[in-house]
Amino acid sequence: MSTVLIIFCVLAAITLATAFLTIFSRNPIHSAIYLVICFFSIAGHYLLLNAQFLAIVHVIVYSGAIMILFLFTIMLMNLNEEREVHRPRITRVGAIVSFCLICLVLIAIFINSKPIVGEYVTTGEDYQSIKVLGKILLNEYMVPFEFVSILLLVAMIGTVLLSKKEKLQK
Amino acid sequence: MNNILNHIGIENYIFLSVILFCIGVFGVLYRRNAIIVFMSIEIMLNAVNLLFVAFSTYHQDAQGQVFVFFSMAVAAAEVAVGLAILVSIFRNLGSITIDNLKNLKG
Amino acid sequence: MEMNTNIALVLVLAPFLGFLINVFFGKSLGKSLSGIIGTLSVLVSFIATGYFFSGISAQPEGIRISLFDWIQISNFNVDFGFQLDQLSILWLLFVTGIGSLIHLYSISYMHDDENMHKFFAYLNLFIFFMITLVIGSNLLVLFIGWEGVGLCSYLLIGFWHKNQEYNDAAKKAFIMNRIGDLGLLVGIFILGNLFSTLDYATLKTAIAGATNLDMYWLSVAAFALFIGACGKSAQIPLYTWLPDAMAGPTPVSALIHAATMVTAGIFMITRLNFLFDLTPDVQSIIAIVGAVTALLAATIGLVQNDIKKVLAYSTVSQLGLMFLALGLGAYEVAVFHVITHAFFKACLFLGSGSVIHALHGEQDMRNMGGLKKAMPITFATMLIASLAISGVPLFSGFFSKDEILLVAFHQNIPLWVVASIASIMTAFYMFRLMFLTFFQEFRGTAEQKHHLHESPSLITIPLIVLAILATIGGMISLPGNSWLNHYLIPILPKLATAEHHLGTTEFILMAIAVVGGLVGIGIAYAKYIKQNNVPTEDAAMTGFSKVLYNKYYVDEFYDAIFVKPINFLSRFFRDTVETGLSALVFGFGKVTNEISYQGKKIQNGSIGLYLFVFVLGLCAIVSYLFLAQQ
Amino acid sequence: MNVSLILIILLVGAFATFLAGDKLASKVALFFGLAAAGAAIVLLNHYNLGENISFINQWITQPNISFALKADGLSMAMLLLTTVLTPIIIFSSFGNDYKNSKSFYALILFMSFAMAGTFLASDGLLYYIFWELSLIPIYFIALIWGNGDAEERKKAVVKFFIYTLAGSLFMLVAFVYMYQKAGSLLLEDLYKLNLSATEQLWIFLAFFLAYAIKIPLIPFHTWQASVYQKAPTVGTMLLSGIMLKMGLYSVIRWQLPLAPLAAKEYMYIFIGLGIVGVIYGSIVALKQKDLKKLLAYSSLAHVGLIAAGTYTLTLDGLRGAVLQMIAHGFVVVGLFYTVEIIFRRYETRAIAEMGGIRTQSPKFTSMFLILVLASVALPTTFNFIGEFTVLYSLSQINIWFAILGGTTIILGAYYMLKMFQHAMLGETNTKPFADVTVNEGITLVLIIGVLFFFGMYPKPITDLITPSLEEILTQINRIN
Repeated sequence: MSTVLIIFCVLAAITLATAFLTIFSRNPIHSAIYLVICFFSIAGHYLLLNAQFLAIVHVIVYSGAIMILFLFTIMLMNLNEEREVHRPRITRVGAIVSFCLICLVLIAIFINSKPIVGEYVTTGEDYQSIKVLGKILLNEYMVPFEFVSILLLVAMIGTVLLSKKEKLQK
Repeated sequence: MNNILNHIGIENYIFLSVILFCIGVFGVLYRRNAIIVFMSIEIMLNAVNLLFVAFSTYHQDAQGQVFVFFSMAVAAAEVAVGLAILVSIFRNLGSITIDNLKNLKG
Repeated sequence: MEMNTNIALVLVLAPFLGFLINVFFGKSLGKSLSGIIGTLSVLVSFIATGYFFSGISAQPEGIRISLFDWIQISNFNVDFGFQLDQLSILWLLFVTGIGSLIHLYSISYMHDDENMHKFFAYLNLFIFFMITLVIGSNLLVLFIGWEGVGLCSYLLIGFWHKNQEYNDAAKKAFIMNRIGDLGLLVGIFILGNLFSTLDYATLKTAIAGATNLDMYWLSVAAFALFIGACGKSAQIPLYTWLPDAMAGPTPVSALIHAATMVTAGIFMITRLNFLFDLTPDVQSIIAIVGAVTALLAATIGLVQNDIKKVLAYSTVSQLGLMFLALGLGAYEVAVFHVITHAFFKACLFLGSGSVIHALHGEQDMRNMGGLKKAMPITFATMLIASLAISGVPLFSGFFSKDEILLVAFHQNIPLWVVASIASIMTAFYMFRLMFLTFFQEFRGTAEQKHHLHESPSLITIPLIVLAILATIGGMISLPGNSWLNHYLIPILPKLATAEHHLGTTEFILMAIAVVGGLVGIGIAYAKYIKQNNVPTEDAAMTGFSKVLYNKYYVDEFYDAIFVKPINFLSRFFRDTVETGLSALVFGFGKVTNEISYQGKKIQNGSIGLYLFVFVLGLCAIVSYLFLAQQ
Repeated sequence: MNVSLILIILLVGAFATFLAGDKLASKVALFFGLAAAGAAIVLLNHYNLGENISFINQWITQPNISFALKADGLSMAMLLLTTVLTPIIIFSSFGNDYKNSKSFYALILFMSFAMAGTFLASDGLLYYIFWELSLIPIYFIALIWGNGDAEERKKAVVKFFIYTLAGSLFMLVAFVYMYQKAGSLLLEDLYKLNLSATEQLWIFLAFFLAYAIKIPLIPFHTWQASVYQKAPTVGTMLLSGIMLKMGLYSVIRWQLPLAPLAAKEYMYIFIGLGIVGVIYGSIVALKQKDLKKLLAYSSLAHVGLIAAGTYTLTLDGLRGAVLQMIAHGFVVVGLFYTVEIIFRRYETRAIAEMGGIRTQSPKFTSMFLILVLASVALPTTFNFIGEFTVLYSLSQINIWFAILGGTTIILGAYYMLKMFQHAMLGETNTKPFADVTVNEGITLVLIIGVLFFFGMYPKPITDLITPSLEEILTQINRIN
């Protein structure tokens, strides 16, 4: 068992555990905190896979931007565990059943397809440095890239519009 | 340079992201709090992203990472808009329990 | 040949032209002029017929004129053509001849009517269609005329269209005729299917040349054609329209419902004698129907009080005799009787018209009487015609009726008995009519009495001419030396051998018929002159005479078994079936509505449920795509 | 020069009418209607000279759909019926004022366009598109300009719309199935299909549902009477004069040649259905109180007979059916027009409220009577030719069919004359009835002229349609 594998296992354990905790925490603040940890561990996976740029972006976007947004919203609404309503049993059973089902199906598919994983290829090419990614993004994916920026712009405008207080109509 | 997957194996990544994805699904179904539901969706998105990156390494190709990049942008936009909607719902209804959002029922 | 075509076209189209002129310009032409045009146009046809008649002896095979292709059927074409042979020329002669006389008569008779031009237009149109019927070279051209005369009959019966009862009578006539028309059509279809032609000449050769004829279908065709003839010639069971048709102006009754149109059935059967000769079963049906009709109509005629109704039933009865002759295969005798009947019945109708004219529309004989002095010419002519129809020797009716009885006696004694009884009754009711109308005292109002007058010469001249014809008309077929029979040989080849000579039996039969006629007259004399009886009021009638007076309740019977059920069915369909079907269609809509109403309850707004179902669906699709392949 | 010209004229006409504004709309519409009729006659001339006036062009490559307009004698005859009747119908509306008349007349031309397209199309999908397209204008015409209570009208019109649409869907299914098999929807490609008897039966039934509703055959006729009654007279004329013939035409063009085995196997059932329609329609017509409804049921009876003729699968049956279609088209338009003329004066369609018109208006009565007589197929009118030929073909199958179908000449005379008697004859009504105007006179005389001319000389039409009918018959008989 190589060091890398050990690191992977640890990271995976953290990821799964925090993901579970995110869902099971009664307090939304706690959930958010667990989710941040989960995102960090996923960033760790990225680093493990040598995707440094993505890892950085991931931390910045998810842990930095998105989670802050979540936290702010939670605090804005002043949510805490008391506000969580009672869940009927049928909902829980349904959730568990579908969790098991989808897990089973996906894993079954994977096993069923019997992938033959041979020697992993190493081309030696530099394919994940910021330089290369930048080239690809601005050459092949130029148009989508610009669209993404438009999307973000639209989302921004939409957000502003939505969260503005509506004037009381007469 | 050595391929990291030689040490870990792609199947581990697949199992990891499947379970992560399922946890997301479970969260969506289990919780009634819209914010937690949102977080579960983020978990699902990340599960997919993780797989993208793993296969990017597997194929030694940058395209997978580019997709993750786009997916992140979309997730950011989605969260921004979604939370804005939640805020305005909260403002109108005083709660964000999804059971209350039944205006569209038949 | 070209000449013949042109003259034939003139013959056909002259009345049509008269019709067009009267329709479009009749009102501005004025009454007299439109009447004159109407009459002249028929006269032109008569003259044209005369031309053909003079030439026919030189051309015994007749003249055939084909104008153009009319209807194309898969196995044959029907052309629009004429056939001028002995039979059609004979018919044309009396159609146009009597037609001219009646037109002349109508100029005066209808002079007070504001729509006189229309009357003449319709009369002209009738003559046009009648000529078409007679002159056509195939069954479909005949059918044009056949339906056309029905239409004109409809128009003329309902001429006074403000009276809905008259309109009812017109409608009844048209519809009953159409029942017969369907029969005729069916006959045409079968003949077309069997022989691939509707042309008389071709049909004749086809039937003569055929080796193995399908006798069953041939009989069916003959029977269907006979039903057609029943409708047009007012035979049982389709005779009830004819008495009602008396609603029309009297010249119409004379022309259409006595002399010409009602003989169309006889014309058609005579025309197709080669077909009917092959189907003895149908022939016996024709004979029986004819005899029964003759008797039945005569009994009804015994008690009618409306002068025109009496004549109408008399017409039905006489037509029955003609059908009897047809059924017995004696076509030439039927034709002979058609001609003499046309003379004396037209005369009778016109005479009754003259009486009605003098009495300003009074038709009930109970309100007549004693008109002999006021209207001598009318009286004299009607008397002659009555003598003729009663079979008094030397008048035309004697010869023709006697021949029918003779034929019946030779072939079938019971039918002879029936026919003889019918003709005795004929003598009785005709003289009942004469005595009630012209003898004794006048029973009408003083106002009517004051205005009594002989009709103007335009009315009396046709009467006199017809009376003369009714007297001497028998000359054309004297027993033993018949011009008519010789004339018709090209059409009726069987006759050449069937000329019977006069023997003792014949003379005895003749005597019986004459005595019978005289007995009938005598009874009428005893009852209405000696005892001075006047028929009772309608309400006072009892017993069998009431049944007779009400025409055996046949109209009521038809009403109960045909008209009422159809009307009931119509209301039932309209109110129940239509509503039901409509509800069925709406039912589909309602079911859809109900399903969607129930279905929308699934959309309960619970996102949890939606997601759960979504996951299930996703699993199902994914497992189908990836797991179900092996 | 090819047949697409007519479609272009009608379509352009529809737009031009809409743009012309309310005042000019009727005249512009009439102009384009006449132009289309003229073009149709010129094209007929070209066709008779043996020129190819069909128009076939690839339209969609995937799936393989062509814009195929094929003109043979049958199509030309139906096209002439459409293009000649359209201006007559437009002209007949000149005495009425319609609000928003530009849309009204534009819709009429558009409908004419769609119907002409249906008669010409020889590609399944194109045909289907035209077929459905013709439904839209009549829906609006009946809904917006109709008469009577708005709620009830809406109910009747929506029922009609959904009913016919639902029926047609099965036809679409049949087309899709055949496309799967043939890879093309061109008629000649579909002819080459070798379908088994079961397949043919299903295709036949799918077509049958569409056509039985459109024609309509009993018991699919319930939309007819109420829509005829509610629609404006122009709409009723379009429906009964031309649109019904779409169904009958399609039976001959599509249903019979594509599923001949089924047609032969179940011939008696369908002939029987037609004849039941004849008798049923005639009997129901007897007791109708509304003039338009009466004519609707008389239409049901007549088309029943035509349908019975088509299902005989004989040359006579098909030919008689086509002749009768054209004749019925003219006569029914004329009859509905007379109803409209009465309505303009009396403001009613109830027979009980009429009467005595003959005294006041002899000209109108004469023309009405001629139309009534044509409708009951008096010889020398065009209807007689058609009815005779159809009945003859029925007699070839079984004489009882001819006798039962022939009851139409008795029952038809009964209800038509009864109606005529109560509407036109009798004592003078107190209400004044002005005699026909020049416009009304021209329209009626035109129709009557056509009926008499072809009644005496049907040869031009017979010669026109016979070759194409023979061709269809060989298609029907290709499998035995």
